[in-house]
Amino acid sequence: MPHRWGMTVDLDRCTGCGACVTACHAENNIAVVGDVQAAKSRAMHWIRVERYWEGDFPDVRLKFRPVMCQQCDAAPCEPVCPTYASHHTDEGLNAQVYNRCIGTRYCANACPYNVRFFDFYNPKWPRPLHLQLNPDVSVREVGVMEKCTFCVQRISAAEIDAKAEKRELKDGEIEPACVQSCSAKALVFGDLNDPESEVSRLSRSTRGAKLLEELGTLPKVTYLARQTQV
Amino acid sequence: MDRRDFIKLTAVTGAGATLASCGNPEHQLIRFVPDDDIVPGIAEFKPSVCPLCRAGCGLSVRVMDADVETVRNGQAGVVKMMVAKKLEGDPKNPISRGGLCPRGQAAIQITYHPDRLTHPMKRTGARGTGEYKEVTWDEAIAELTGQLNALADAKDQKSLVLLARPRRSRRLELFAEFLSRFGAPAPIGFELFAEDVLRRANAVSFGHEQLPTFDLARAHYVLAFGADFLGTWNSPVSQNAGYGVMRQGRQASGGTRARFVHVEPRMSLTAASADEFVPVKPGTEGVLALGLAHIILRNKLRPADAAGRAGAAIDGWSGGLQDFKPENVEKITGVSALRIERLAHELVEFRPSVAMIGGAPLAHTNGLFNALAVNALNGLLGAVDQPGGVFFTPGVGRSPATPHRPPATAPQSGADAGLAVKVMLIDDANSVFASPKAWKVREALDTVPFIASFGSFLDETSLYADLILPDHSFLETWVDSQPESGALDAVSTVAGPAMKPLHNTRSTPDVVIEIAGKLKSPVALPWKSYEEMLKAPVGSRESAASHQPPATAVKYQPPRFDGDAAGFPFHFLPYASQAFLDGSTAHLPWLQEMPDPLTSGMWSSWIEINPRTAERLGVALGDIVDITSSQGTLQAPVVVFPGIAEDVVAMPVGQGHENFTRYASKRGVNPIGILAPLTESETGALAWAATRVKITRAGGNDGRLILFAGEMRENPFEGRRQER
Amino acid sequence: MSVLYALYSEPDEVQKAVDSLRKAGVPEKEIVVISSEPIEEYEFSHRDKATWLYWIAGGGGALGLAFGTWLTRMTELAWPLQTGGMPIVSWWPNLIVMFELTMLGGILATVVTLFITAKIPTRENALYDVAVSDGKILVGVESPTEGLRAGIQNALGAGRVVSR
Amino acid sequence: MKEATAKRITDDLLRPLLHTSWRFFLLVAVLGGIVLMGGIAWMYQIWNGFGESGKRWPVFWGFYITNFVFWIGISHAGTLISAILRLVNAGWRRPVTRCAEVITAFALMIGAMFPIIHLGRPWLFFWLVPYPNQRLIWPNFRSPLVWDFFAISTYLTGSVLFLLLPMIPDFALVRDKTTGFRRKFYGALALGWQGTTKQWHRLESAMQIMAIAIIPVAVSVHTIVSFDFSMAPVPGWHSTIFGPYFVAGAIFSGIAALIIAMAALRKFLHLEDYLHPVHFENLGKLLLMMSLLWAYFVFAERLTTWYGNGTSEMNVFWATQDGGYSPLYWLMVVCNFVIPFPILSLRKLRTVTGCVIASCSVVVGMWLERFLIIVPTLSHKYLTYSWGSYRPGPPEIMIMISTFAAMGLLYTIFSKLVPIISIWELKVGEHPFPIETAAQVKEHAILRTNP
Repeated sequence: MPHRWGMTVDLDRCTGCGACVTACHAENNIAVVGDVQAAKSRAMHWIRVERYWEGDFPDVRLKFRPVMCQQCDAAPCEPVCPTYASHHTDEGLNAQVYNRCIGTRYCANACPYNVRFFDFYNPKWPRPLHLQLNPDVSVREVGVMEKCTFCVQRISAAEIDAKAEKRELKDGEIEPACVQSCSAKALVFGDLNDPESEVSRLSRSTRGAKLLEELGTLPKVTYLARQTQV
Repeated sequence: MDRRDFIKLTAVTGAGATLASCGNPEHQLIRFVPDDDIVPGIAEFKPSVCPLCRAGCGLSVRVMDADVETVRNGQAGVVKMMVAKKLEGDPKNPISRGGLCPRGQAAIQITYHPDRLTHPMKRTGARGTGEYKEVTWDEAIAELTGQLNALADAKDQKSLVLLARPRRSRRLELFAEFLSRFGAPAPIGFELFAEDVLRRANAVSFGHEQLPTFDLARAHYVLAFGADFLGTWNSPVSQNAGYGVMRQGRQASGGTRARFVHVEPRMSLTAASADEFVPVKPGTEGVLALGLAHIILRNKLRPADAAGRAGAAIDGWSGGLQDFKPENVEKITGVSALRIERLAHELVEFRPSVAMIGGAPLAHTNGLFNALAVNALNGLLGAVDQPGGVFFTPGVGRSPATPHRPPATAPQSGADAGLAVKVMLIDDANSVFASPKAWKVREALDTVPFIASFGSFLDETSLYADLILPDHSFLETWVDSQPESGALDAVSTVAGPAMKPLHNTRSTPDVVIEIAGKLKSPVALPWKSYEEMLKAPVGSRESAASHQPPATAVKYQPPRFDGDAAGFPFHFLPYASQAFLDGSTAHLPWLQEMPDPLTSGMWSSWIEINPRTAERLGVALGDIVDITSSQGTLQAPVVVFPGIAEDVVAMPVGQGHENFTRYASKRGVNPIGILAPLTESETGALAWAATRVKITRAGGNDGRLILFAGEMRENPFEGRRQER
Repeated sequence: MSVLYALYSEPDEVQKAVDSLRKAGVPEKEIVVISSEPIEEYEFSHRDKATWLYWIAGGGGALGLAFGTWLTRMTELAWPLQTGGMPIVSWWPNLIVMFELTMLGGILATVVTLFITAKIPTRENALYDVAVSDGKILVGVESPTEGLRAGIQNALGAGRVVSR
Repeated sequence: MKEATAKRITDDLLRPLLHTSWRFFLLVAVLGGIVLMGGIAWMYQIWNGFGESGKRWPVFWGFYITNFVFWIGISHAGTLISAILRLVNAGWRRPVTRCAEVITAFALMIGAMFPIIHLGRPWLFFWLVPYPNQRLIWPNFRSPLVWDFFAISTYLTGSVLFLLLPMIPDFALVRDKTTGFRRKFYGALALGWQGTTKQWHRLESAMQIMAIAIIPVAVSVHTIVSFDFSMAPVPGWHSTIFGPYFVAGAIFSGIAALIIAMAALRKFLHLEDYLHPVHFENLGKLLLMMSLLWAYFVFAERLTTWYGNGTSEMNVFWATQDGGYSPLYWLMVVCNFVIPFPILSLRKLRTVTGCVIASCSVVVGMWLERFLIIVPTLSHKYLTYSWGSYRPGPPEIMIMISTFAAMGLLYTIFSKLVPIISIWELKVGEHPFPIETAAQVKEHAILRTNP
C-alpha cells in the first residue's frame, strides 16, 4: 500500500512562536523578497501562523493557526492547471512541478487557503548567503508558482534510504522542517495509511477538524482544537 | 529508466538546477584542491551551540559540500568546502531537545551575512564614520598589544575594560581570567534584558543567583507574571517543549491538561496561549502575588512557613500579609477581589502549581519587590525544587561578568572605580543601541582613548572602535555554553567547528590568549588555546549559592514612573521582539521578513494601541504618531491592538538601528532611545518599563508599516446585515 | 475556348433568353447566368438550388466530435495524471472540448464544400463581363457545339450577342 | 433594380478604398504609436520580471484578465448579432452585418492576447496547445484555460470565415471597378468569383449553416470564459448563474461597441445614407433590452447572496457594496443602468447621439463589471488573515490603453481596404435609394424596416 502523507496541527500545543516559518525558509530556499516587495504583499511564507483576535480588552482572546498547503485529496488547484504543473502524486502529495509551470496563477486563485505563492522576480541571494541554499531543493525562477511540499525532498531521501536498507519506513522517521523545528511538538507528520502511526492516531482524535472542511477539498492536514478551561 | 519515469521522478522530487549554481562566473575561476576529502551530496550533521541568547540551545548543523569563492595567495578561485546548510535543535541536548526557535533557525545567516566583517581593520576616518582600512592580523594584534603594554608601563592596568554579553560560558571565563591576571577589573556584562533583578531575587529567596528553570512538563497550574516564557524570556525552546507536554502530552498516560494563567497589561505571545489573561496595572504584579498569598494564608490552605526564607524576605509575611487584603489589592492592581479569591483557590487546588515572573514586572523601580513576592508565593505553594515547580540548574557558576550598574555601561563607569577607562575591548555587546540616550553612552565612548572590537559586524557600538579584530562565526570555531537555566541537570555544551572559516577572521579567545603571551610582561594563562581550555574538564566551580546577599524583608513601594500622568498619559512598554530579541538579530533577513506573531509586521516597527484609545486619539491602523517621553520623541505607525490596556502603549525592541548592515540600518525606530534613566531601586538595573509617554497623531498611513496579514479578526463583517 | 453571351438589364429578359436557349436545344447544364447579386423571384434563378451542403456540414460535425472524443481520451490515458481527485478520463470537462471540435468540424466542412462546389478559387473565367458589376445580368454558353451556335445567337437576340 | 442606384451605392461604398486623405495616415500613425508603446510596456514587464505588474498575493489576476473577459465580451457584438439577424432575415441588418462582424474578429484577436500577456512565463504559452511534444505531456483538458483555448480558436475561425465569405463577391466588384495594382490585389482576393446562380446559391446556404453554427459557439465561448471563475470554489465566483450572466453581459457590451463603431463610420466615411438613424434606433432597443437583462441578473445574484448570508460570500458582498470597492461598484450600476435606461427608453432621446452616449457609458460600466467580478473575490477569500488588495502597475495600464488603440487601428485599416458595408447584400435589399432630406430618411427607414 502506498504511503499517504498527512499532518496534524495541535492548536493546544502551538504557541505561535514562528519557528516553523523560519525553518521553512531555511529548508526550502524560499527567497527573501525585501521590504519594498513585502510592502506589496509579495512575501512568500509557505507556512504562516495566522492569528485571530476574539473579543475586546480585557476579555480578549487570541487564536493561532499555522496554515500551510493542506495537500487536499480533491485539490481545487490541480485540475485548473493547464499544464499539469500542479497534480497529485501516488503518495497523495499535491506536487508542484516548477519546470512545467507557465505561471497562469490559476491554481493560486482556485486555492481556498491562499497557500500558493508566485515568484514575481528572480530570487537574489547576496553572496555569500547563497552558500546556505539547500541543494536538495530547486530554486524557483521568475514566473512560477511555489508552495509547501511537505518537504518532499526529505520524504524521498528517507524512502530511498529505507529502500537501500531493505526496510520499512519507521513512523516519525520523516520530519518536514516545520515539524522538526517545533519545540512544543504541535506539528506531527506521518503516514495516514498506517493506522498505528502517531498522525493517524491524532487525526482520529475528537478534537480533530479540517480547515474549510465544508468545501469538500479533503485536506490531509488535521487541526486539533485548542481546549478551553471551564 | 526512460525519460517519462525521469520526468515523473522530477515531478515528485521537484529537483532541478538551482539558480545559484548557474549564471555565476565560477567556471572562469580556478578550482583549488579541497583541503579534506569530500563526498559530494552527502550531508553530515555536526554539533554546535546557538549563540543568540543565554539559553544556549544545542544545535545539530547540517553540513554539505559547496563551491566557495576564496583567494589563495593572491589568486582568486573556488574551492569545494563542507559548509553549514541548516541548523536544527540537537535532539540529545537537554535544552533544545530537537527543537529550535525562529531566531535560532536564522542564526546560520550570521555566518553567510553579506555585510559580515571579513578581515581585521584599523580606523582611518573620524569615529562613527565607519571608515576603516584593512590590516593584517599581525598588525592588528601588535596594535592592541602595544596599547596594553602602554597601560602596563603606566601601572594603569585598572583602566582596561572589557564589555561583553553576560553569559555563563568558558569564553567569558577566559576573558575574566586574562583581565584579572592582567590586573584589570572583571568584564562588564551588558545586555538590555539582562534579568539581573530576578537573579538577585532568587539569591535572596532561594540562595541561587541565577535564572530559574520551570518543570512545566509536570506542572498542573502555571501562573505567569509578565514572563514571555514561550517567546523570548529565559530559555524559550525548553519552556516550549515543557509547555507542549503540560498541555497535551500527558493525556495518553492518564494525565490531565495543565491550566495556565498569565498576568500582564499587554497580551504577549505567551499570554495569547493562556487559558486566562489577567490584565494588571504595570508594576503592581508583586501586590497581586501577595494578595493571592494572603488568601492562602488566611484560609490556611498552606502552612505559612512553607515559604521559608523566601517568605521571610517579605515584610509582614509572618503576620499573614494584612496589607494585602483582596479589597486593597483590587484597588492597587485593578484585578477584582473575587477573581483574586478564585485564583488563590485554584493555585492550591491544582497543585503542583508554580508562579513565574520575568520581563516588564522586574523593569520597574520596585522590580525586586515584585520578584521576591512571586518567589514567596512559589515558596508558599511548595513549588521550589518540587516536581512541576521551579528548579535551579545545578553546577552553574556565578557569571564571570559583573552586571552593569548605570552609568556603568558607560565606560566612565571607571568613574565609580575612581579612574577613567583608557582601553576598552568590546565583545559583541551593543551598549549604544541598547541604552537610553540619557546614559550618554556615545559621549562616554568618545572619551575612551582606544577601543577595540571583536564583533563580526559594524553596529552602533563597534563603529566607535579604533581597531576591529573580527571573530569567527559560531559555526567556524569552538563554542561552548553552560546554560544557567532550561534543564534540571547541569548542562555544559562544547562543540568544535562545524565548518572551515569563510573569511580572514580569528577566534577571539585564541586572539586573547595570543595577546596575553605577546605582552611585554606576558600574562600566563593556563591554556595554550581555547580548544584546549574547552577540552579541559570543568573545575569544581564555586556554587552561586555561596554568594547570597543577606535577606532583608522588603516592603511594597508603589512603582515610580517618569513623566506625570497628566502630561504623559500612557505607560510605555518596550518588549523583546520575537524576531529581534533586544535588536541583536535585526540584521538577519529571515527574521526581518518573518511576520510578527501578533501583528504580522515585517521589516518595520510600530506602536500598539488599544482600539478605544486609538479611536479617542483619532488614529487608525498605519497612521503615524509621535511618541513623546521626557527624553525625546519617536515617530512610528500605529497598530490597533485589542490585547492592550487603554493606558498602555507597547513597542517591540529591535528595529531602529542607525548602522547595522544593509538589512537593519535606518529601519524603524528604537524605543530604548526615549526611555528615562530610571533604575530598579535595589539592584540599579535599568527600569525599562517605567517611562510614561504621550501620543499625538503626526500623519496618515504612509506605507511605513508593512503587514503580512489582511484582517485582525476571523469574521470582520459579523452581524453587518442587521445594521443595514 | 469560345464563349457566347449577352447582357440584360431586366430579369424578365433574362428569363426569356434562358427559355429560348432551352428551346434552341442547349443542354440545361451549359446555360450560365451571371449576376452581381442573387436573384430570387425567377425560374432561372432556381436552377442548381438543390445541395448536399447541409448534410456535409453535419458529417463534418460528426467527424469533429469523433476527433474530440479521441483526442481527450487518448491524451488523458497517454500519461494518466491525477488531478483534484477527478477520474483520469473525466467526461464532464471533456464534453466541452468535444462540443467545440464538433462545431469547428461543421464549419470547416461547410466552407470547404462551398469552395469546391462553387469552383473557387479559380483563374478568371472566359465567360464574364465587367458590366455585370454595373448590375447587368449575363446569360451565355461556354464553348458551344458548332451546330448550336446559330441557334444560341438567335436565342440571346442577334443584336446584343458578344462572341469570343 | 435601378442601375443608377446600383452605381450610386457602388461609388459611395468604394470611395474610402479609392481616395485617401492625410487624416487617415495621421490617425494610423497616432494609433500605431500607442500600440507600439503597449508592446514596449509588455517587453519591459517580461524583461524586469512580472512584478512590474500590480499583481500581488493573494490577488493574482487583475487588469489583464479583466481586459481578456472584456474584449471577448465585446467580440459578441458582431457575429452573434449578425447571425441572429440573418436567421430572422431582418431587412435592416444588411448595412450593419459586416462592420459588426469585423468587431468580432478583431476583438477576439485582442482578447486572446491577454491570457498570454498575463502568463508568468509567456515564452511558454504554446504549452497550452495540444501537440505531440518531447515533454511527453499533453494539456490538461480538465482545465478551463484549455477549454478557453478551444472555444476561442473555434469562435475565431468561425467568425473570420463568416466575415470573409460574403466579402468575396464584393472583392469581385472592386476588381471590376479598379485598375492597376488594386485590380490585381482585389482580383486575387476575389478568388475568381463569377456570380453564377450556382455560386450564389452555395454562398447563401453556406452562410445559413455558418449562422446556425456560430450562435451556439458564441454562447459557449463566454460561458466558458465564465467557467474560468465559476469552476474555482471561492466566494463570489462559485456560482451557477455565471454562464448566462456573462453571455448577457457580453452581448450587452458588444452591442454598445457596435453602436459606437457604426457612429464613427457614419461620421468619418460619410455613410449617412446607409447607416440610418433607424439602425441606431433598432440597436438602441436591443441595448435597452440587454441593459434590463443585465440589471435583472445583477439583482438576482445580489439578492441570492444577501438572503443566503453565507459568511465568506457576504465578505465579498460587503467589500463591493460599501467596502473599498463600492465606489467602482456603484459607478458600474450608474454606467450600465442609470444612464442608458432613460436615454434608450425615451424615443426622443434614442437618437444617434443618444445611443452613442448610452453605449459609451455601457462600455465603461461593463469593463468595471469584469474588474469587480475578479478582484474583490480574490482579495476576500475565506481566511481573513490572507486578505489583500490590488493596484494596477504601469505596464498593465499602458497595455490596456494600447489595446483600445489597436482596435481603432485595425478597424481603420480594414475599412480602408474593404467595403465596410456589404455591397451586394445591400443591393439585394434594394437599399437605399439615394435620399437627400432627413424627412425622407425617416419615412424611408420605416418603410424599409417594416415591409
